[in-house]
Amino acid sequence: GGGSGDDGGSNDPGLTEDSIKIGGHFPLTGVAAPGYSEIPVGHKAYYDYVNANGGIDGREIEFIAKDDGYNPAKTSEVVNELVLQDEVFAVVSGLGTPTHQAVTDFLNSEGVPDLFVSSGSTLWDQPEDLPETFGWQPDYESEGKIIGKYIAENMPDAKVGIFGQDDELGEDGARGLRQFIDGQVVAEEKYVSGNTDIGTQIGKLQAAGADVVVGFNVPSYTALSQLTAMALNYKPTWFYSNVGSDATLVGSLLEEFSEGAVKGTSPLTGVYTTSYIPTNTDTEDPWIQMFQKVWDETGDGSPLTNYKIYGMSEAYTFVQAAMAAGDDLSRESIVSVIEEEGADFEGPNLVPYRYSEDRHAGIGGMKVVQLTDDGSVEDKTPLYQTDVGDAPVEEYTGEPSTPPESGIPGE
Amino acid sequence: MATAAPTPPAPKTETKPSVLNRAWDLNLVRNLLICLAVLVVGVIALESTDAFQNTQLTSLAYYAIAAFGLTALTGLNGQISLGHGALMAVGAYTTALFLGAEEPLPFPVIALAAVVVTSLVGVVVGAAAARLHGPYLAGATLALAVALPSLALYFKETLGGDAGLKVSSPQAPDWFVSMIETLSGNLASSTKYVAYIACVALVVSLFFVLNLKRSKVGRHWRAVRDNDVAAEIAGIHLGRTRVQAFVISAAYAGLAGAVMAIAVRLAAPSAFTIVLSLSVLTAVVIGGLGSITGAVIGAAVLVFLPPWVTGFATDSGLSDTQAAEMAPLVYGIVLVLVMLLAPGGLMGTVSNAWRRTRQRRLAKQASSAS
Amino acid sequence: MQQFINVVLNGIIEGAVIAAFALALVLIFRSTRIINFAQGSQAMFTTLIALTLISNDVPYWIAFVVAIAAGFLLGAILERGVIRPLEGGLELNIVIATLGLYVAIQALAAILFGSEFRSFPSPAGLSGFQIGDLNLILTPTSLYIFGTVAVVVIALTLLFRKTNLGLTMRAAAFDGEVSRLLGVKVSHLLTFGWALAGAVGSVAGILAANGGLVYPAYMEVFIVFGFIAAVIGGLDSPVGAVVGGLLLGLVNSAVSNYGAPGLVNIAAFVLLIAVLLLKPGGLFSSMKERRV
Amino acid sequence: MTLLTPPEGLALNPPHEPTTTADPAPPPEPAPPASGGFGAKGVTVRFGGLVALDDVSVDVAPGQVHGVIGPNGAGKTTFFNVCCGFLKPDSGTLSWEGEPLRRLRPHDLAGLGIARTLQGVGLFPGMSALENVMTGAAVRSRSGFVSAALGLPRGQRDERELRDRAMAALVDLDAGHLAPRYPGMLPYPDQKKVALARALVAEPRMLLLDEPAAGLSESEMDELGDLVQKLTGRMSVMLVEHHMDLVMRICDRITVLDFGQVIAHGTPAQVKDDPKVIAAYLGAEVEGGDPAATQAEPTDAAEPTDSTDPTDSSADPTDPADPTTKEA
Amino acid sequence: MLEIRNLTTTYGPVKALDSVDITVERGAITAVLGANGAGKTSLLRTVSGLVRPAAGTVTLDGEDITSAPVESMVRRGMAHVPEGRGVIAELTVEENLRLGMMGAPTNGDASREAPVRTLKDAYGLFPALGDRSNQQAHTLSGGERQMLVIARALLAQPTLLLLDEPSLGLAPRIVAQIFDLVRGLVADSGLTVLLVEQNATSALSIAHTGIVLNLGRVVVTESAEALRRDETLRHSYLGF
Ligand SMILES: Nc1ncnc2c1ncn2[C@@H]1O[C@H](COP(=O)(O)OP(=O)(O)OP(=O)(O)O)[C@@H](O)[C@H]1O
Ligand SMILES: Nc1ncnc2c1ncn2[C@@H]1O[C@H](COP(=O)(O)OP(=O)(O)OP(=O)(O)O)[C@@H](O)[C@H]1O
Ligand SMILES: CC(C)C[C@H](N)C(=O)O
Ligand SMILES: [Mg+2]
Ligand SMILES: [Mg+2]
Repeated sequence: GGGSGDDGGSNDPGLTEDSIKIGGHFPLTGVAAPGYSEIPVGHKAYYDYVNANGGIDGREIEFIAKDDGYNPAKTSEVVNELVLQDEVFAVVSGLGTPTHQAVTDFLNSEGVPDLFVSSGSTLWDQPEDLPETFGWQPDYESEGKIIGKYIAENMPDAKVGIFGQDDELGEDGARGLRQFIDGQVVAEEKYVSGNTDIGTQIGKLQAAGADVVVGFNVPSYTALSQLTAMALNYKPTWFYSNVGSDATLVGSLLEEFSEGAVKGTSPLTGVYTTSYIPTNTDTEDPWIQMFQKVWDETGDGSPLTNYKIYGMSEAYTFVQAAMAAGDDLSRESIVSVIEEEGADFEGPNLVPYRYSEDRHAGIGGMKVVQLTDDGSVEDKTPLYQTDVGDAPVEEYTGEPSTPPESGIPGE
Repeated sequence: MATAAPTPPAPKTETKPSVLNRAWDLNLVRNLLICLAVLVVGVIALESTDAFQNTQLTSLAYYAIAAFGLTALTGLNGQISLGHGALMAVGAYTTALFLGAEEPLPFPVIALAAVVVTSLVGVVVGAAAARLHGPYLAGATLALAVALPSLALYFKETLGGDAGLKVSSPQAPDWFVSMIETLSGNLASSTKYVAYIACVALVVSLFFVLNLKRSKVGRHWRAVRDNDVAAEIAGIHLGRTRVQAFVISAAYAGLAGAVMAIAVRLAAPSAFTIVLSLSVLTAVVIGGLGSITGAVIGAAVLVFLPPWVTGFATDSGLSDTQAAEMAPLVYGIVLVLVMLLAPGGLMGTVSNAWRRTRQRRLAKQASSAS
Repeated sequence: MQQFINVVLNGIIEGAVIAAFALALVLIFRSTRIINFAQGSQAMFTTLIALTLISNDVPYWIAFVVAIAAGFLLGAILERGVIRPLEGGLELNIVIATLGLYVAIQALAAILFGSEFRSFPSPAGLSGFQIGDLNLILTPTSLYIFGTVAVVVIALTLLFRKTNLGLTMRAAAFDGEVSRLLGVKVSHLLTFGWALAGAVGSVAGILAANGGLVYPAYMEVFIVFGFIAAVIGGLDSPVGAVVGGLLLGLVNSAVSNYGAPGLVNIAAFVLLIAVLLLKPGGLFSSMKERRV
Repeated sequence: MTLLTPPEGLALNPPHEPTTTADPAPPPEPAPPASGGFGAKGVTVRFGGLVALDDVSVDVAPGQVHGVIGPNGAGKTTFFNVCCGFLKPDSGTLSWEGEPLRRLRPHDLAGLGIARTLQGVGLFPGMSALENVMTGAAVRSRSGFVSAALGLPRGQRDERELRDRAMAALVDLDAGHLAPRYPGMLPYPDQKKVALARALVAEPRMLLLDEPAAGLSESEMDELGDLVQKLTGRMSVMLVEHHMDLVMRICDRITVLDFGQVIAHGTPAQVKDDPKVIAAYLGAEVEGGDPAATQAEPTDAAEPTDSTDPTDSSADPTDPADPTTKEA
Repeated sequence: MLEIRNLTTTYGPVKALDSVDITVERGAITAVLGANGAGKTSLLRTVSGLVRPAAGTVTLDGEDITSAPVESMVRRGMAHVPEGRGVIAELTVEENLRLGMMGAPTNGDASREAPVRTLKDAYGLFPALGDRSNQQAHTLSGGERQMLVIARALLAQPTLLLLDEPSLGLAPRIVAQIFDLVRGLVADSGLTVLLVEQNATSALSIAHTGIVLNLGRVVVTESAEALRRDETLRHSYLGF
């Protein structure tokens, strides 16, 4: 790689006068592939759109999605490949906590920007140790706090059960939640990813008399928990964290179950969740309209799912950062641009990023929403802004951003 | 173990005066020469390839080390293991814990610790395994493959749960940097340092497995494999021999896990799924069961085939997802084809053909002599 | 009380599906003395065929029958195309070949059917029964699953115990050459054994999918648990497979309820080792070896 | 089939573990049965309801060839299995060289100086004939795991000695040329030779042979007989065999089992004429006579009736037409 | 009834049979003798189709069966008792016998007169088996296995019986009994027998024709009587 340098560009790998090469690692095969494998598809579609419209200052984006099968050893291999062989300019959107954790040291020691990790772990926010690494989505703890605040305020008498994945998703979420409603929690149950038998967990929540259940789980376990609850005639009010609540996905899953039990009506009606970027049910949202337009132009004709939207949103953020770095785009400059200007990036994110020189944390808040019969979502709270630890949960009052006409940031 | 592990590539050890002394020789000298040759090839390979290829060679090394262990267990002793990935996990977690200490011990000591700890686990598992055979052993080891890594979920505090333990891989010391500098003028990154560690570990492993294979120990393993009753009558303690083979192969898995930990920089349960266990086994078989060279070839197939297929598929215009699925598709088909076309594995087929012609010649000699 | 009953019910239902899959493994083991690691992939593949039909408005039962037929056919094809040429070689080679098939079929399914989650309908209800204020986790679907497994086990047991076909299948598996000398069409029977196992595997695949999610890797957990159950049961005995499956299901359910869900895999391992140390051939193995 | 004197390599080695016996070179002259030799007392084995051995006692004196015969299913192999530790008798005791053998396990045999061949051949198919034989001398090599792993000179020296010893054992049986070959491609009699060499290489003081003549031609059987008789200079032999001509020729004493019980015991001549033995086991002579007619008349069967008397050992073992006996 | 013409069988470079010509007469016992490795087993295996010949033909009752599948042989009335106790070890004694019975002709074939038709007949013949009918075959002693294999073959009600070393491992009394039985079957029910034996003396005592194989070639074809009497032949080929 290496640009010619006379136009202010750098000699950084992956960068030429007319191209910029980036890549990420995703579970494209195996158990974790369903859903997540669509995230890079969203990235690609958006980059193709940008390329078709002149690229980033004339540079075409080449995005390489490598399969790691959600296996950290594989992640390490493919990221080696990305950095040392493909010589990418930056790693963008590397997915998963255990997987990505295997490569942060390497990326940082090689000085490769490690942007917008697709995981809500708080691990990515360590500017001292990992100066190249940036998170993107809100962390699970903040999400737990916002859900907790909502329950504390609106369901003060509810007995709350927690249904969590046995990892950071479940733990951080529960920690946030308990900051507000520790006293209301009557049971906390964990499931182990891969074990599809969750009868005992749901049974225990039922036995404990929980009438509100907050799930920090992945989408397949949303479906499983619904089915298991149905088998037990257990009908609490459900909260699912954003990760597990892809309404289209889960809804379409459940819809196929026959016997009228679920057919026709959306089984998730009345379920609460959170939202930090607009989803494909918000057809009125200008961002969704823009992404739909992008998808229509460069997509493969399949429906626009929320995973694709997630990928496109990250891609948008990357393009935005690269554009902001402008003429002297380099590994160094993109990192400092995010640190300096990231908090002001206007994008599909409903609440601003928390980027700064000493914070590498992504979106700083969300709102609580409820799914309605007609498949749309209804806001239950204003947008809240918060952070890990004892940061307060406060209403975010900033203006909602509108996408640029062209669909390309900074134009 | 300790003699060779910590050293820089020190090719001078075998030029003792006794080399020419015809006696104690043959095996030892030959094996030392082979190891030296492999070391030299390794250094040349590492210095003439780019950084990425260095990392691939590192992976090759840890797969090959694990495959050596399985060669001893399955190839020589006839015990099947579908659970070696779990033993590698033991090595990797041990390494991670030791390297995570305030002032970590030098890596060779840690690697040795990983070997010892894994061997101890091997004693326990091997003692149970020694009573089982064939599919029952396969079942037990498969269960081990899923059970052991999930301990990490249970002991979340010490073992880091699903997210695993981060491993800070050893930094290249100054002498290493200057040595590489003088050797090839290349820059010694920590990636390169890890690759050298892997290379040395491979050579050390090779040395022991070569010695064992051709020794009384190896012969007894094979005897138990071929006919346990006859072996027993010959005075071989079946249980002890089986446990011994299991422990040795566990030790290898432990070392492989240690190297893998510093190469991957993480010890997490999702890195040690049954897929890993099965991969090592397939490496051993497609390379040629019982053959050391075969184990290396099998490991190479494991490392180089999938990215090559993916690259090829991407270049021919498939989407990332499809290209990603092409790798397992082709890998699976290759496994089936190798078994169909070269049932002795890649090396086994070559050496079988050789052995067959040799035996035929001997048979002919015998019949013409009468 | 409710909890205890549900732990048991849950274990039995989970165990029934494991048992169904273990049955398929046992069938192959009986007919060719090997463990078919591709069984899960085969079952997944035929289940996805059924789902494709169902989502094109083919009735469930027709799709069910088609899946079984496809499983039967796929089993036969694999036996003829891959396993047959490997017969007589190292046992491990066949194991590796089935591992290869397992990987390849799963990848092929992902390419052909996509790798996203899809839900698989159940012909029976998904809400549990209620007795007074006891909420049983037992649903019409679980009864349907349990009934199907029972029918399959009884049919297979009758086949092997009472019919000449069953006897010749076993003979062919144990000693092909002698069987052929006795006029047994060994080659047909081995193929039939695989085909039958493929069909039973397809049933297991659909039962596992019923009212749940399917994707190319959804049978993976059953490969391990099914195998463990089959080994616990003695590998050779259909009844053993069922007992092994139910035992494993119950232990899993009990451990995740009274212990921790993270201990399930470890419990399975401990159970297996305990059984094998007491009876190295599994609970229902008939072979007591005479070595000399 | 020539000399069976120990080759030099063997003589140089201290023959066996000092713990097992005070006397490293067993005296060739027959000693009184009970004191030295091998003894089984009151051995009983049941399989479920079936009594496979019922209070069986056998004494094998040093330097003797002791035959165990009996109808099929009489319990001969079962008895061997007890003697080798493959089966734990329900009651009864074993003794060896004056010491009781308690909790005998098969792998202890070689160390005790007892070797056994298997019914069939039981070679290791994945090893050359030489390696097969080397394995038989496992207990002789003292170097351990560490020297093997490190390739230490001591281990290598031991290996070389073992190799020489194994080669000598093969050469002893006229089978030196088989050394590099693999069992699978050897003719049956050659396989048997390798198996025998494997049993002999550890210099046992007792050899257990289970149907050694099965599958051998008559001339090969004669050869085997000669060999066994020569071995008695160095060890005692206990064998199970259905070839009466061979048994009668080479055995010093014979124990006859039927339905797990000793029905006769004594010298070949005594046993041969015992009506119980004739009725239960020998039946009529097959050769020449009319079996159906003679079967009811056991007395006839005792005497060979025509010139093809199988016990006549005058058959020419170097018959030019027999390819299998003509190597070297 | 069985014509073997120019039969050649090879295993790689080893020629186990070399242009063998044998005619087996109906209702007679033909004994095939020879040293170890002479090719006797290979002959039987080639006839029953377990091994495919490199050249030559096998004709049964005028029909060329050289490349007929092994499993069709039972239907053609052929039963092969393989060398080395070919019991199916994992099945019980009775199941082994039932397998034999399955090979029996279902519609009464007039040409076959079978004295052993039922399990009871088999147990009558070998009482040792009757006592063990529900035992798995691998628990049997060596000789009991041999009995089982022979009984199983007879239950198929063959017209042509191929016996590969039936006396192997059997007590002399049982050997006599079996040879007597074979002779009786031949005499009474017109069974044809191709008998391979190491134990030449016994074999010749009941055979009609004796054939000596050496290194895969037929070196002698004589009446059993003549072979028994001809000392030179015996000495040079049979070693006694
Ligand atoms: N594991 C077992 N279970 C049940 N019965 C057994 C077992 N092992 C042996 N037997 C029976 O014990 C009896 C003695 O068997 P054994 O093998 O000792 O006979 P043998 O004298 O060696 O006969 P042969 O001369 O035929 O080899 C036989 O009737 C056999 O069926
Ligand atoms: N499967 C095989 N592969 C290679 N060679 C074989 C095979 N089977 C037999 N042979 C060889 O063919 C020749 C004839 O063997 P065969 O078994 O027919 O002899 P046999 O007369 O039955 O001998 P025996 O008396 O030992 O049973 C021998 O040289 C033998 O080594
Ligand atoms: C939204 C997802 C892509 C994040 C993912 N669940 C993870 O944290 O691993
Ligand atoms: Mg016996
Ligand atoms: Mg033969």
